[in-house]
Amino acid sequence: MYLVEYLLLAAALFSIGVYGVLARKNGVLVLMSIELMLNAVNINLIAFGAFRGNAIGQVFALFVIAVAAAEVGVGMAIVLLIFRNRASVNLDEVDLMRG
Amino acid sequence: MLDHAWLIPAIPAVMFWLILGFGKRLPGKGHELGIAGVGASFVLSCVAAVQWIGRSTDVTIGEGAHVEHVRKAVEHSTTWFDIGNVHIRVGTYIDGLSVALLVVVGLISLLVHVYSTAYMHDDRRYTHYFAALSLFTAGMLTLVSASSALQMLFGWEAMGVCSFMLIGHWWEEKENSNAALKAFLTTRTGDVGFLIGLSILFFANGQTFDVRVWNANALGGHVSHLVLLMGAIALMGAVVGKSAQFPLHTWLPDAMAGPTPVSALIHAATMVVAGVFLFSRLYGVFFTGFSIAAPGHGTFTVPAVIGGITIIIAALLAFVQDDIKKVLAYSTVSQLGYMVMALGVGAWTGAIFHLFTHAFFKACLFLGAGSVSHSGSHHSFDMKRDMGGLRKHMPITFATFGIASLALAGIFPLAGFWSKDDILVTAGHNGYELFMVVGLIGAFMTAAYMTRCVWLTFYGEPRGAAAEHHPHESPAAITAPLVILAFLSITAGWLNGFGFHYFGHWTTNETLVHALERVNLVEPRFSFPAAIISLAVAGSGILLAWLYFEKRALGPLQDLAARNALAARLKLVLVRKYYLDDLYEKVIVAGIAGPIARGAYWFNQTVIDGVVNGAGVGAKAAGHIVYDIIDQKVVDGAINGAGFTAEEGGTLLRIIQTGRVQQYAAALFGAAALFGLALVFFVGT
Amino acid sequence: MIAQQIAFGILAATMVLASLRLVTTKNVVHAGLLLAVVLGGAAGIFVLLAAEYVAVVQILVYIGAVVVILLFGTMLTRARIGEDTDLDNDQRWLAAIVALFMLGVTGTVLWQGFRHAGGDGKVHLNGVQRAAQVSDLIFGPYGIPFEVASVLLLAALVGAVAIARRD
Amino acid sequence: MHALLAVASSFTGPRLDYHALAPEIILTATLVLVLLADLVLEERNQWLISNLAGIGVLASVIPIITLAVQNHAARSMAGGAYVVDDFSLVLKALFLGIGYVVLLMSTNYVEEGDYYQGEYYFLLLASLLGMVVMASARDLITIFVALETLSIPAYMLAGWRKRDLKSNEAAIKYYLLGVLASAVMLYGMSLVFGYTGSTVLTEIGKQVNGSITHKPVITLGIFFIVIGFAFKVSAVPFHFWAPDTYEGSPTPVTAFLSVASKTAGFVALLELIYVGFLGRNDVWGPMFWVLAALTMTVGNLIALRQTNVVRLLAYSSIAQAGYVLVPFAVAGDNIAARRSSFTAAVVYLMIYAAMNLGAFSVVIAVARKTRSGDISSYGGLFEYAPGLTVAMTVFLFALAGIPPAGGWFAKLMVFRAVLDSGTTWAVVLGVIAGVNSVIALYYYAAVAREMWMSPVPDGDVTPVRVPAPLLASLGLTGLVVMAIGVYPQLFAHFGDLGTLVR
Repeated sequence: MYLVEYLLLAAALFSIGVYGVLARKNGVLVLMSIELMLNAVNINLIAFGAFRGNAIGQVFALFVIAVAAAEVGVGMAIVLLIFRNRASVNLDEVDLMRG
Repeated sequence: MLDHAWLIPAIPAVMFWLILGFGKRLPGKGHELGIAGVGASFVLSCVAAVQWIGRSTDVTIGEGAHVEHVRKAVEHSTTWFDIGNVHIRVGTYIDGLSVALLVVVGLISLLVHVYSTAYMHDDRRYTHYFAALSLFTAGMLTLVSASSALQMLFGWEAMGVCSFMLIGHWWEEKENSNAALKAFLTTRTGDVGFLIGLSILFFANGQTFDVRVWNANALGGHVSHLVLLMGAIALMGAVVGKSAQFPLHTWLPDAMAGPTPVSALIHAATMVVAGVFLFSRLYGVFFTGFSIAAPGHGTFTVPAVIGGITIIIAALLAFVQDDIKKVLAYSTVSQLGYMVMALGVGAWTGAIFHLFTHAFFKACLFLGAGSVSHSGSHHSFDMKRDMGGLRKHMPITFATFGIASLALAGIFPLAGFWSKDDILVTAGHNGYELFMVVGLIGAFMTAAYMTRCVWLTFYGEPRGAAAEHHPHESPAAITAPLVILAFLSITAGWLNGFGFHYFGHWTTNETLVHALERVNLVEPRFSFPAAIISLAVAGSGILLAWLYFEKRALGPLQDLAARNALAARLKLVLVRKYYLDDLYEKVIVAGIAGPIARGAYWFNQTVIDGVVNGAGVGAKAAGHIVYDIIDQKVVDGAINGAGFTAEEGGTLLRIIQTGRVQQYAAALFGAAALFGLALVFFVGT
Repeated sequence: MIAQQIAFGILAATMVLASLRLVTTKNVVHAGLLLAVVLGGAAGIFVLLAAEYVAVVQILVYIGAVVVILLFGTMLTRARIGEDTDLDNDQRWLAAIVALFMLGVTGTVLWQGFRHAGGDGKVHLNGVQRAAQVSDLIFGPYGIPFEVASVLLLAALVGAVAIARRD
Repeated sequence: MHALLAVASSFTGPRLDYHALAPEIILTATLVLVLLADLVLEERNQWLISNLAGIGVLASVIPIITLAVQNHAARSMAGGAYVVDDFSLVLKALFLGIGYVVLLMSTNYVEEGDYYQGEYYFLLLASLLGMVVMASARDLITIFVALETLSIPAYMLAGWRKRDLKSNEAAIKYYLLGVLASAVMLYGMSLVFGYTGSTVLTEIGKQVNGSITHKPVITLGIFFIVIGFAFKVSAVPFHFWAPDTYEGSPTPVTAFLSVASKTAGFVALLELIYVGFLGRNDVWGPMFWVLAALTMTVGNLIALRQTNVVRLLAYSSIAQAGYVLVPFAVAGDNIAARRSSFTAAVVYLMIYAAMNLGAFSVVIAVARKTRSGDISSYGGLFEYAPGLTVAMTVFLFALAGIPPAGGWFAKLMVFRAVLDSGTTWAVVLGVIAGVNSVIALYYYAAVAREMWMSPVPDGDVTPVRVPAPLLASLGLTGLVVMAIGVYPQLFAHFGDLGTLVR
């Protein structure tokens, strides 16, 4: 198995995540896209860890998973908050402040 | 006192806080503290002066015919802060120059304080006014006694802030607050030069701010000439801004919006001379940097040119002013031009001496103008509308104003004669004949416009307020300072006149002697032919103006502006102050700052979003075409151009909205990818 | 090795296709399920790389918790179950350009940098660390960030409740 | 089973230096206590919570002082991943000081508004803990966890005015961009880890400075990591969130974000650049140059057009971050510049903290009466609140860099770094900074003019009642600003922390 295969897979997932974050208007879908990006990072970390023959990559990945869980929880709470006040989760309508 | 000179600025600084804290609870609402503080400073300054004069002239410099005995400057400093291995020191550096300035500032400030108790009586911000005066005085005293250039910056900026508060003291009128802001910002523009100059010289002199070291290194040739030139040019910016030299002189006449005693303090005797002081304190730097020591006929230096231009253009402007304080303001600008020009032609003593004498008669004139408006013209400063014939009602004011005017005009044997003469003779002697001529023209104009001013105010028929309200003499708190200043306007010149040269001996210092020594410049002695020429010039100025106004003579010139289009045009140019303000406000501020700001805003709003949206719209349009072709729905798409239906038109409009988080995100990723590519490409190769 | 290569190929293809569908589907609930597929695929990748502990955590935390949170969120925000036309904004093309550009930059750099990494560019699994070593690291050198992360999770929990609570 | 036991017995727990960790431990204990107190206390006793938090923060400073006076060599834990040295002690003290001032600013704001009090302080302390940890972190994982610990509570605090649409908007913008920036940063970290096989910065430093020189992977990795913090310090073009978030958040939170969170970002950058990536100034030198130039210029120019004082301060703080980025841009040029840049950055951060917190204290105090953030509502402030006016003037002039208020010293240090470098590019950057500090004067002076020289807009001149905690925060910050300005020696030494500079 070639290291670069994993890295390219991760790069592809990361870029797809970027697309989703930029193109999706629904807040929940944006959060899902963010998870794609973080997951790409994890694949990188595990692959590099295996390549380097140490467990630090795995440890790093575990921290990323834990933090990502916290992030998605907080993000969901904020999206809910916005939904409650606006009855919508469309992010492109959130533009009271500008300039 | 020379060893404890730090007390002199410290006392008014402490008084500032005391007035702020307790001023309102005192019976006099705070002026007691201000007067006590400045009075103490003045007394201490006088003690310092006596000690300085009594100090033995134990430093011998030069040889042969040029041997000079000078007093050693008293320097005390302590470490202020360290950055790395560099110790920045703070302290006092007292020599003849500092002592002269300390005495002048202390005296003028004290008189202004006393005068203000009457003039500002019942003002709503009386206490704050005195607090600001104290801080202002402390700033100037800090500046003149500082041993480090960084410390000078502190005094310099403190004065800037105080002048902002004092000029805008009556801010209820928008005009006044605009004037305050203008003064602050204009001088700050010059201050950038100060900061740059400080940085350059700090590093050029081995990371020190010590002014003595700067001068010594500059004169000793330890710093490259190019660096000194850059430093001097940068500092010249500060001098031009603070001392209201062309082309940054426009703030000073506007700054007359402040209360009159403030004008006297700030704009005649202290703040504006800060630039001149900086110049003379760091004379070694300027002297070498601008190659002032380049004797030869027809030479010129940057400061001399700036000063010369300022003398003429400001004097011309003084002719067309109807506001008495503006006449005095332009006169101040013109006289500051003399000082800067003098420094530029190597007439160091002349410049300082002119600074010294000018402080007395200009303060006297400003306070006199204040007295006129206070008791004679019912708070008006308009000479044409509300004054005239006041000499009968206000004899003391008239007499003192007249004396000060004659002193300013340079009439023998009053103060201005000696100092101006000193400058002109030195300029001629040092090979700067052109500037001697400029100075003579300026002297003629000075005499003429001051005659116009005196005539309009005190002679002729009473007009407007001077006729309607009963003019009377001002109270003693106002006239007493006038009398003192008038007395000094008569006598101060003798310190360096009649062949005495006390002033020159007292103020001369190592820097100066070194500078002159190196190039064989000598401070020339009094010269009769020159004196007679300058007296004749000044006298003819007075005479012509007198004939024009009193005798209505010089027929062809009377009301020339009303009859001749060219003259009218020229007068308009003067009235509009050479359109410099228009240049600054309409062209520079509105034309550059505005569009830049708008441009940046527009860039933020339009370009960034526009790129985002444009890319989106463009790509979307392209996508539609492709899609349509692939799906063979050509008809629909082709007819509607790029496939814009009405709905998409609406989308287009809505796209212009901003504040959208995902556009921000697109900028984040776009910048990340672009920067990343650039870095990988440039660094990686 | 061939088997692993094939498994990787299948997993990678599934993940890329599922994630592409995830960012384009018009059905929010489908998106949630697709996310579960991608994350499950990632767990498979971890197993291939002999990081079975992380794979288990991935399934427990991600699929068990994160996806569930997101699906709950979908329902709480009353997304339509089924087709929904209004899920994308108007910068789809810009997004695609930026994403492709990103992929181009990272892909090129990675390809150049790791094509021949370690000589043959292959991942050798014989030296791979097992769960015990992972725990030794977490409770050893990485003890401080671990404790801090616990505060982080507590803060996220408390804060999210306070923010999302109806009051 | 035996195998498992064997594994377990071979495990040796980490050796922790409890004295060195005491600030973190006390802070953690405090935040748990605050949470418990919130559950236990009745509504009318809720005011106790802010006091409890304040005492906890101050108590955490005590071990810092004891550690500092011991003059111990750097205490390194976990193989160099967590270091308590002079640098981290000074920065921890700074963070705790900022935290305490923000607590003072928050007390009445949170009490009088309709907010969850206990949770507010809990999250504030959690975020503070992240910053304190950041000051010691010398390892990618620890930096990452610290960054998230300081950020995630802040996302929620930004949205703490739950019914206010602007506050919601502030939260979602901050959250989304923050998470994206940290995703990019993580990607960069994974690349750096992949290339060096380590997460400890000293180890990375050895490898980066050694064999690998011109490798695009490490270039991209460093760049992506820096983006994460460029976002945190709101450097242009990663600044878009800042004005919106600052405007929408509760004002004490805005102060916290614009000072503490920004400082934390710079602290992380200092650690990364000076310990990890020192050898690769060919990557970060030009990058910081561009970021600094853009940040100063764009921040200042847009600030000129603002009418809301919080938004003005937001753009002003973007511009201030630009000045702090200047030393980063020149740090790699030579050894002298490396040292003076470090000092300049640290000193700038300390002074910036005092002056910006002070300005926000005044904004909060004034808003108690005017209920408005418009600059025009500051008209004639001098008439009815002379003390606040003087204080605000001092802070504004400090921000503009006019002596004797403190900011001049910070700018002096920056220019010194530029001149120490002395390269053409550095001087050009210095000139840009100089021009910008002139531009900045215009909008600072405009606010000052409004306060001193405009009429009161509605003619209401009842005095502003400033509650004691807010007064304390004003006094503290004002004192520090003036003290630094008049006697910089007080703070100059804090910048001479050679520990990170090799």
